[in-house]
Amino acid sequence: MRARWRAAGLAVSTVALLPAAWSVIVAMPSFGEHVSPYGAAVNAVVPAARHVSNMVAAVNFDLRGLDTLGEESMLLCAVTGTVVLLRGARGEETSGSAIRLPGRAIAQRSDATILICRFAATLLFFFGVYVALHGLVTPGGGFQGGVVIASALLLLYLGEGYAHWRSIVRGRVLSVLEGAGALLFVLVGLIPLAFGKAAFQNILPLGTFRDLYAGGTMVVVNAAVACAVAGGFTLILLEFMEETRAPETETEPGEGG
Amino acid sequence: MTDPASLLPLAVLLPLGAAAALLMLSHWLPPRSADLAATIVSLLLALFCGWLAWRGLNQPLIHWFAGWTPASAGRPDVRLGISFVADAPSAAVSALYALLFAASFVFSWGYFDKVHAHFQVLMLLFLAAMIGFCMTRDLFNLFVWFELMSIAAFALTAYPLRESSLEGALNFIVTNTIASFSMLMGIGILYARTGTLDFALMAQALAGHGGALAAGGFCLLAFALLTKAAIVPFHFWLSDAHAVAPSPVSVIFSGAMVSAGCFGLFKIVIGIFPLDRAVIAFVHDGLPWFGIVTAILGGLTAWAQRHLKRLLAFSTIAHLGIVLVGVATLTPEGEAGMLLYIGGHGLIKGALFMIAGILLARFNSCDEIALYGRGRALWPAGLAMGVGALLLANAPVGLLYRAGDVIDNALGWRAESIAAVLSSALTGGALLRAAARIFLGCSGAPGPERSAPTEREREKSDRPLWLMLLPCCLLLVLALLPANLLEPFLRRAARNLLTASNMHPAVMNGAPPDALTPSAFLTPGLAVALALLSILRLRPVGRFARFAARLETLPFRVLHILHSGLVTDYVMWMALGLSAIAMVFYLR
Amino acid sequence: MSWLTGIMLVVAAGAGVLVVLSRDPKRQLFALFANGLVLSLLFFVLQAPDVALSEIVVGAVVVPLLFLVALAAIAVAKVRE
Amino acid sequence: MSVLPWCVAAWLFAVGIYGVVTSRHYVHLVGCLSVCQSATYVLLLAVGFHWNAGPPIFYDHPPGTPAVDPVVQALVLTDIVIGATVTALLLAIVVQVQKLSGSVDPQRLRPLRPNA
Repeated sequence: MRARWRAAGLAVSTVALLPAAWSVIVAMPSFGEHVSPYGAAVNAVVPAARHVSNMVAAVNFDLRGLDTLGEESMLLCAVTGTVVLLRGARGEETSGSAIRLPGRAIAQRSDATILICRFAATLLFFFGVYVALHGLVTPGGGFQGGVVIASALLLLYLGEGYAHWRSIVRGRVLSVLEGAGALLFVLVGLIPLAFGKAAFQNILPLGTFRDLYAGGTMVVVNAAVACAVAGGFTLILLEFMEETRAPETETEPGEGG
Repeated sequence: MTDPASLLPLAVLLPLGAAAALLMLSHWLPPRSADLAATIVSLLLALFCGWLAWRGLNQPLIHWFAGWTPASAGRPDVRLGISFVADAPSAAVSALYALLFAASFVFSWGYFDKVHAHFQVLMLLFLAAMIGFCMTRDLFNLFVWFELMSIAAFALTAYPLRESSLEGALNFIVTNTIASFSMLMGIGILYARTGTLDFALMAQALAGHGGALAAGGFCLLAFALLTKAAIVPFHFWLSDAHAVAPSPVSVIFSGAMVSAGCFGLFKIVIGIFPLDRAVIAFVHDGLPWFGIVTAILGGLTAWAQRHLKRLLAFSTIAHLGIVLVGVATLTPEGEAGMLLYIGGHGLIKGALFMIAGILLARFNSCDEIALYGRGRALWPAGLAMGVGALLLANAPVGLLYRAGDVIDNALGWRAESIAAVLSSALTGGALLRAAARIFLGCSGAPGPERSAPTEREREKSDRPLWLMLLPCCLLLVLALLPANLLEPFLRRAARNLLTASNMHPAVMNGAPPDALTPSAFLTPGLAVALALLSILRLRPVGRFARFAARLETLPFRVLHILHSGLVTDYVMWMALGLSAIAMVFYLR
Repeated sequence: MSWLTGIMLVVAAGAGVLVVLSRDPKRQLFALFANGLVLSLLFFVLQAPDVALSEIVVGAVVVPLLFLVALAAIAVAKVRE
Repeated sequence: MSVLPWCVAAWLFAVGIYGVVTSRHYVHLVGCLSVCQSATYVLLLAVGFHWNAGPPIFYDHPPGTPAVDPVVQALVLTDIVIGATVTALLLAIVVQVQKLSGSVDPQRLRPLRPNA
């Protein structure tokens, strides 16, 4: 179908959607005046019930823990899919060591770059850990901290160069980290069942309000999410970086085929 | 401890835990342990969900996660936590899906040996997502499982890393991701309107006249679920995704994932909009027409295919049209018929995709014309394919025939029964034609299927034939079970569910007679006639014969052009479909 | 305070259009980064600090980085063609 | 002003769909998908917003003070993760498609058919 027909079809559907969309937009509650009972109840009940001050983290890790477990499984799924898609095509054996693309000049890194990157990478790494740790008290949390840790590990590449970076950041360790984070989260769901309580029940002592380690199992879930996200995103970035150095020889396309 | 409601989360936590453990230990596992673990987990889940269905028949089992029961919110109009509710239909459908996964794991034994259990990890996440999708009673949780189901399916479709499977996966991802974004917009609108995400509270808030927000929210949710259920005009992605996915994955796609879309729509209509007059009017009067058009279009396109997996994909689209009609009946026996149809169709389509997998493994192709007469050595597979084709053609035995009969009786529309007869005859006839060509070597010039898209593909071939045929025959035997074992159970389950959502269903009119009326042989007879017609077709020689042949292939050529394979066309058709639904609502 | 929210919403709409209209993927990288930044500021104005932090980290850093590496991989694949 | 966020959400969704339909490069198409997704962020967060209410973090002000809806923010956090994972998966496939079929133009890639 030629592009003209597609644009025409899209225009027709937009014109047909306009009246219905406008009636929905007008019927929506006016911006900023609407208070939803669910949110108001969370703000009222949860600080006292779970001694935690970050309501978003409380909703994420305790009230609606199952959504976050689904989210972690999605990350597990995407990481496994990306690894299969990218590493599978290159063949299993080459992923261990860093491949060099012949003919690509190795940019000589100046000492200033190496120093600044080492300093910035460690600082960023500890900032990621800080954001993950303070997830239940101030804005932040396992997910944001994990992604900051992943970007810190990538910053190492800028300073150390590809071969050395691959020796520091191992694919196998990352997949274990990813699996361990997800498994820990599932165990947090399973163990209360053994005690006859509901799944994901907060069985650990809740600690004092506004304290760093308040919130019982929420601290464990926060750590599990941080590990899974850090391992997952680093593995995705690592596989993509490996892709930019595909070897000359054409490997057999994947083992599934 | 043995109270089933407290064990309910195991249905989801078990596969997720198994997947995480397999990923973590993937480098140190002995070769076949991943296959074994996955098979055991899915069989365990099939039994567990069957037990839940049995226990949840009269009183649905409810499990509030993290202990946030309704009382803990301190306000009657708020539910702080997420709940799983195992009513009999949801648990029965989950048991069917777990069984299909177990059969697929046995069929794919040793299929992927060089990889570190990645296939089993993705399939277990897929299974967990489908069971969670059936069980949850929270709208955003339903979206999370819908999305996890999609992402696992995306990765599995692109698994063989062939050019066509990657392009098929791209079409699949773009169309389904747009559908899930629109579902999230629908959830945002419904959250603004009702202030909660729990099905029961939303139903209370939307009782009577839900207003434009309920209609808009339903439109966007229906758009996403109809895309997943591959209903015309949202169905284009399905044939590309199924034809290129590995066959054990196609077994799950056609057998389980597509019907989950229809089942999700059923649960949303029953759970959230039972008392919203505008939505119920649309579902009861508008949706059957979508189903009828899908059945007819799917049947016709399936008739004009030569690539077996593409043919099975279009036959899935056709039969999902009938399932959608079952959803739209909104009466206990109509819904019982729909559940029976999902079961029967899932089992038969799973078995047929396994046969396509066997052909791929043995002959590196599943193209009907290329495999002409080469299947004689594999006569057991041919026999199974013949039985499957006859069952799809509504042969008067087994689950599918009974289900189709019950749905016809429940809706009673003349157009619907014609569409059901036509689509079953066309899909059954196409499969009989393919079976005759591959296994019996009957000749016959290819008609409209000559110009259908096809491809030479390769699947791992050193797997023993008995290991591949065993699950296929098991599924066919289950599909041949007399329906009167399951039907009363499903009928009571559907009745309890409808009364629970106080839909006060119409009085239960009697079940259709079980006698073998002569009309029962109309559809299979038509299917056999169509197959014979194409087998005995002579090469058009005379001027009139050539003109007739060209006239005959004209509609099919239009269908081939329509299913162009371009994702940009597909998205445009989806936008048109969404505006069609919105117009029907707006003009009412 | 309400005019700031209004302005940020309009700027977010504009950033979306910018991403769509920059057809060349290399230029789209900068549009994506700008879109992530604008969305993060909008979330900050809508009193959602957690989401703003997450959007900056994902939408403005990791996703454009993924696009960059993907484009590099595509360039390597094209060179080897 | 009271309907502005809903219009911006609808606008972003429509622009995203337009970008997807008229795209000539798959990486550009993935960017348009992320615009489509930002429409859901804007809609969800605007539903939970309330005038002169603070963020739902009771660290520096006591738990009683008026705050916006934290549930919606949790939903958007999950949605951002979904966006990142789908983008990663899509880009991985686009890189492979470039290698195997030599082109990444969504208006020419047809599975199971010779590329026109």
